[in-house]
Amino acid sequence: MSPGTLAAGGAAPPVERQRRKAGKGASKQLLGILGIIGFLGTWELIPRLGLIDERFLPPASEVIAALVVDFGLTAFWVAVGETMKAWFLGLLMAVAAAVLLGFIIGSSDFLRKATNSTIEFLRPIPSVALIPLAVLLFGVKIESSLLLIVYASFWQVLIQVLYGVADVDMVANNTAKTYGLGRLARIRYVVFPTALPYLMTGVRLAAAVALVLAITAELVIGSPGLGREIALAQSGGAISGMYALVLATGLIGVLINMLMRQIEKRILGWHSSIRSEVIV
Amino acid sequence: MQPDATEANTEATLSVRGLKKVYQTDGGDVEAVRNLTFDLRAGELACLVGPSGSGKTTLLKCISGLMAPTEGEVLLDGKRVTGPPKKMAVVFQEYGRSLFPWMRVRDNVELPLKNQGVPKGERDRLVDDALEAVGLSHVPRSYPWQLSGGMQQRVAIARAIAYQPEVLLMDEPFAAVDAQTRADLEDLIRVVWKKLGVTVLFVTHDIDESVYLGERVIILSSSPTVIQEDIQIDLPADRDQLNTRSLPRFTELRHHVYEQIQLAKKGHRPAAATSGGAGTE
Amino acid sequence: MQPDATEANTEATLSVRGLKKVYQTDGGDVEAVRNLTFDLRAGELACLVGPSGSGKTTLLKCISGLMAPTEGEVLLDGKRVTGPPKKMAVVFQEYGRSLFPWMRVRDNVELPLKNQGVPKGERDRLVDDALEAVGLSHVPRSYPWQLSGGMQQRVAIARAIAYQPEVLLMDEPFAAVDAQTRADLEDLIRVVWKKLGVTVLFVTHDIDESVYLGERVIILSSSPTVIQEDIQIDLPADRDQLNTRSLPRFTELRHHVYEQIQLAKKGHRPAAATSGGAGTE
Amino acid sequence: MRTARNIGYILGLPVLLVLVWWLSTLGSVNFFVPKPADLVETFGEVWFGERFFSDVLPSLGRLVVGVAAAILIGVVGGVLIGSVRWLRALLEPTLEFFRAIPPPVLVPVLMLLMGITDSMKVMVIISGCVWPVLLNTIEGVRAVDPVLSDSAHTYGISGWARVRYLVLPSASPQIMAGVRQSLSLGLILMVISEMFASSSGLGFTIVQFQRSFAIPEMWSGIVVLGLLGVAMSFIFQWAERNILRWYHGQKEVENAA
Amino acid sequence: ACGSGSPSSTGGGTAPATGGGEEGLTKVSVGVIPIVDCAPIYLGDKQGFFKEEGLELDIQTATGGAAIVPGVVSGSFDFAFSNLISVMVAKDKGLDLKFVANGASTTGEEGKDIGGVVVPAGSDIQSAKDLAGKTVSVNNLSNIGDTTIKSVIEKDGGDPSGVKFVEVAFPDAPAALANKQVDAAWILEPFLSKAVDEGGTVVSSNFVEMSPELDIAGYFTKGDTISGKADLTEKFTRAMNKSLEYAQEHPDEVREIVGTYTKIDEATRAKMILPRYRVEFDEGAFKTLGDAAAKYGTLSTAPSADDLLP
Ligand SMILES: Nc1ncnc2c1ncn2[C@@H]1O[C@H](COP(=O)(O)OP(=O)(O)OP(=O)(O)O)[C@@H](O)[C@H]1O
Ligand SMILES: Nc1ncnc2c1ncn2[C@@H]1O[C@H](COP(=O)(O)OP(=O)(O)OP(=O)(O)O)[C@@H](O)[C@H]1O
Ligand SMILES: O=[N+]([O-])[O-]
Ligand SMILES: [Mg+2]
Ligand SMILES: [Mg+2]
Repeated sequence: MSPGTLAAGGAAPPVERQRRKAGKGASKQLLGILGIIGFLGTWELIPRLGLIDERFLPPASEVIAALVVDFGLTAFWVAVGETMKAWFLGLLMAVAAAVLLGFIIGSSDFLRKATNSTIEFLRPIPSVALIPLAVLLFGVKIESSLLLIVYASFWQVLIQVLYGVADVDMVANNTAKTYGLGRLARIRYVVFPTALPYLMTGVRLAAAVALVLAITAELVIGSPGLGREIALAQSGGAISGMYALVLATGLIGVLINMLMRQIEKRILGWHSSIRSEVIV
Repeated sequence: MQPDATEANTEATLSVRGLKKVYQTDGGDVEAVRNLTFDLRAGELACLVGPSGSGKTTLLKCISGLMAPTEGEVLLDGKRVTGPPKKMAVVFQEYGRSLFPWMRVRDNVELPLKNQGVPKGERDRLVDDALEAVGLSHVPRSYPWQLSGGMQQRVAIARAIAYQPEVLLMDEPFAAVDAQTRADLEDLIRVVWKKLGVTVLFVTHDIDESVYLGERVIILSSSPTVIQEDIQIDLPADRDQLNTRSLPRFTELRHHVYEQIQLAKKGHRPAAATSGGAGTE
Repeated sequence: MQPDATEANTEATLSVRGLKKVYQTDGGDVEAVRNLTFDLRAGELACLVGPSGSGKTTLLKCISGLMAPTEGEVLLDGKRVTGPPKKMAVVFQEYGRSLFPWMRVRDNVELPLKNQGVPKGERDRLVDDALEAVGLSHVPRSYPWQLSGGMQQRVAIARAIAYQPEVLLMDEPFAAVDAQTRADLEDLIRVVWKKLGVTVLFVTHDIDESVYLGERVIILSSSPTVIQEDIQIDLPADRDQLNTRSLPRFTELRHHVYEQIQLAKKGHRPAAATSGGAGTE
Repeated sequence: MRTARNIGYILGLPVLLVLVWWLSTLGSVNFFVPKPADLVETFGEVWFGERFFSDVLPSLGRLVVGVAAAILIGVVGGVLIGSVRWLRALLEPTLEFFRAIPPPVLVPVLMLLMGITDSMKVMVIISGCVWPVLLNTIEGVRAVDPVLSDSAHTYGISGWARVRYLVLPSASPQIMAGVRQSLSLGLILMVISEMFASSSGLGFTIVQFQRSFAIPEMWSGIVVLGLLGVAMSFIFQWAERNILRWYHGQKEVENAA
Repeated sequence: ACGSGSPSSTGGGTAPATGGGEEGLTKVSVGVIPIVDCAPIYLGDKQGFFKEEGLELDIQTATGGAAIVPGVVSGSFDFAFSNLISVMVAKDKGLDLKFVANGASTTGEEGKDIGGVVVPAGSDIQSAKDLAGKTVSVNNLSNIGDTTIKSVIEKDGGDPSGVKFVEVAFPDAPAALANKQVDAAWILEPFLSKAVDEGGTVVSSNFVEMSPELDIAGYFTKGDTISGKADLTEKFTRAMNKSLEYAQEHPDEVREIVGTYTKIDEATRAKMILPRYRVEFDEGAFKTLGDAAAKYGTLSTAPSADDLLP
């Protein structure tokens, strides 16, 4: 492990690092692409070697071809747009609500204790069990998807925020207290930055959950979007078309994560999980 | 001593009365501080010395309202301290953790002022002066973790000075800086103290420093802690590193403090304290 | 000096050659160390002094292989250091953060030995001795965060001593302890050094301490750092706190070091270093 | 006294909410929103009896296996990915890809691979629960205090010992946050895994109630899920308090004010 | 186009409603499932039958059955398409629902119906009664699939209580069958034709065997709509009936329009068996179905045709 450890967490000579700096981002992306190629290769081989019948799992190349065809269709982009709209609005509402409640609950011992049992009760209730309620309230429109998305991703963020708020360094907090920073100012200057890494992880988790739920809601309820397209492809027996849409879903997931990483790097430059990439 | 104490109380800015602190741990109770009583007059500069683990940090945390004493109380301007009082600045022993890693040096120093609503112009002046005074005007845009230990400690000091507190508590604030810087900072503290008339309680391990700096030196016994001795430092008010330290009286006082700490470390306890704390023995 | 250096190299345990360290920050490059070259013989005890921010911690991190130098190299027993070498112990300046908060004091001290596969019986003896030596045998079951600053620092020292390293690097290890404990620990280091024949590089801000402790004192200039001076301490090998410190030679050396640091702080740089580092200017 | 207060904390808000619910259903007759009394009655009828053994217990079994496996995979994978930079770069996009695939879409594929079996359902649970543990572990591992990491490094603590004594404990608060998330996610996925290609189980039963408009029964099933969630969470919080004793101790002591 | 002047056309003098201005139209939202059975409403919309009645159709697709009934109850849909059993169940549970038009019915031809139980080549299952003790997949449990299959098994002399039903969606059923995860699969078109092409054998045309006149699905609404918007309901029923007749007479147009709202490819569409579209419900078959559902426990009591059918 020793050489590996060195390369990973140890002393990469800065000279090299400097040289690598330009190449680093590129080589990182290269590795990521390599990983994806490996995955696609495996997928291609499984049906080709007859491990699974091609009728049920078409080879990657066929699915990619179907996806390329999709790329040329406006209907596809309309569906993507619907899904992304539901995703974004749902995530936004969930994060806003969770951050607000998380900081309020997290910074009061009383509220934290008093809400614990209720939170734990509500959290594991599957969004899908709320489908009748959603449809009852909103029909098969985007609002139904939103209800399910917000409900599912809200808890992801809330829990992370609660943990983050609990992780505040008391020396830092006490320092702030003695300098007369009030509760709000401390939240702004101490609690928020401490909870930020947790929050970002929560948002990243929630972003994925929101996408999953957007697709699921469209799939099960039939509100417009990629999920409904998947259901249509499935019930129409268009297997390659279905996998192509699933592939598209996964790609959106990857893009969303890349975006989140970028945002994270922007606002968490001081945090040791990010810093360690630069210094150690 | 009784009448003296009550009289002192009326003009005292800071009163510590019968302070006791017991920590509860899974290995049983730890009596860190047994019984501390003393007063600081407004504008007094007192140094606190005592063996490692004698409860200096504990005492400072109680005074700054960050920790509730097990028994006894702390009064500030006659009012009982229950939370961090306004216009008090504390420089913590754990300087590395008391700076916000997500803010640059300048922002760290500026934050308390900003929070108080000090107007931008004055804020800038105060921050610049403070950074200048601790010799850090060249790194305002660095993050704390990009600084050396001594520099971090000086940022914490700059933050306290810029804040212009009425009471200043410092817990071994010069532990990580070199001898020359230390001397400069000692003089800085005296200048600030004189200029602002601030009440200072200064924890140090350096006996010379306590004598050079303080108007008064409070010596703590080893844990469970009582006051070993409380000495008035009758050196001239104008001090300078070369002359003051070579005064015969300086050497005398220095020796006295040294001996008392030696005694404290050996477990010797002052008669008064022993009788005072007799009930708890 | 050239022949001297190569000759020294053969018997040197630790060689620092042309070491340069530049930190990259978003505010531009910071040249912390410009050019350092020196050797430590096996079993030598050297103290390193220099202004705050002069790169002492940086140097120690390079020597311990935790950080790669920008230029130059560190050799240990003739081999280039690329990662933390075996049998080297480091006491970090940020003692509070170098202890494992999830382990009790005893486990913290024991861990490196356990990791090395030292048998239980011997391990227990080493740990007990080390804790005893730093005056902490009464708190083995406490967690580090239940200790005072000075006590935490002593745990870190105990861990280093119990480890019985061949090379010991210490970064202001006594910054947080009181004067008396400090004196005791100084003597402890000399005893350990003599007994184990360990090579010690000791960073301190206390000039007296550097002269009292070291066989040699290396003075760094202010940043970007070169060696200001390298002094042999010709005091008797057997030292004691009272007598050694009152020797006239002690006072002389002390003065000399003091002056050099004063010069360093004022930005004066030795002629040799300036010419030596001319290429980089 | 102390237990009384704890019970107050646990029951206070729920009682309040039930009261609000009761008041708001006093007059109305919404087919989809049952009255509290009806729900309580239905609850007893539906869940105390044979169904407990035929539907609830098997589901719980799969849930426990799935969550346990997810935690194991998440922690081991997280430590590896978090500490080996090239591995992280290699796998991150692919993992993100899988994370974005909705479990209902995965079910048919897993069915192909594993058949309509319990292990297929367990796989569905794993495929969803693993992410919070994995991501949190990766972040926790990356955030190890550099001074602490240096200390371990210089004392030659590397390889497994480094993981055992440094990486895992230091990341454990964050790992625990992930575990907590995955517990409730596990319940959700248990339901999803039984929504397709199934004929028994707690999730199946609830969906069946939903489809057959047995609305009070459906809500009673949702209540069962909630109660299971609370029970799991309390067990978890108890375990966490023991595993993270040092962490909470440290916080509490610093928080003594 | 040859049947455009069908007998049931009641358009009379108001036929060219298209020119009458879009504003005058009443909006009506209908929840449907994107399957072949719903082709008539799309076709009727295209032919302008609804506009002739002054209705502007808003067809909303809900992918599964889950959203349909709540959608009607909440008023999101004025009318919706559902299979008979689902509506019977909802009615049984106390929801006031009623059919307003027929939807799709069995072809009545054994072996050439829109649904059937398929076994893989070489299976020892010969007829319905052999299904006893086997694992059979249906799309939804306690619904029209298992109810009809059970009743068919019993008719055939087998024991329906021994069948183990599992849920597998129609698209996934051929794979489950091929991988021997189920012994038999109940499959609807277009997957049924595919499964047969791939070597499967239909051992039971369960709808036909239950009753050659069985109606499978219809359009329904809630009681409030029928009483409160009688006019609207009548208009919808009229237009719907017209559409059903039109669809029955123009199978090629059905095959074509299915391509617009599903992803079934052209070759499959050309080959698949279409359901029968007709206006009248068969009350006898309805009763048979309802009784069976009550008997096997899907319903608490057998439904009455008067309450449910138009
Ligand atoms: N959180 C705690 N839990 C238990 N014991 C504690 C805790 N904090 C401090 N103590 C104990 O209280 C005593 C006094 O500690 P304190 O930190 O006040 O000492 P100090 O005088 O500041 O020492 P130093 O000069 O080393 O910083 C010590 O024995 C210490 O072990
Ligand atoms: N991570 C970093 N990023 C950027 N600059 C750094 C970093 N670490 C140290 N420096 C800079 O390098 C110089 C030397 O720092 P170092 O910590 O080695 O000093 P030091 O001699 O140990 O000081 P002290 O006695 O105060 O501990 C300082 O100017 C500091 O600001
Ligand atoms: O909440 N979910 O149904 O995934
Ligand atoms: Mg202290
Ligand atoms: Mg340093």
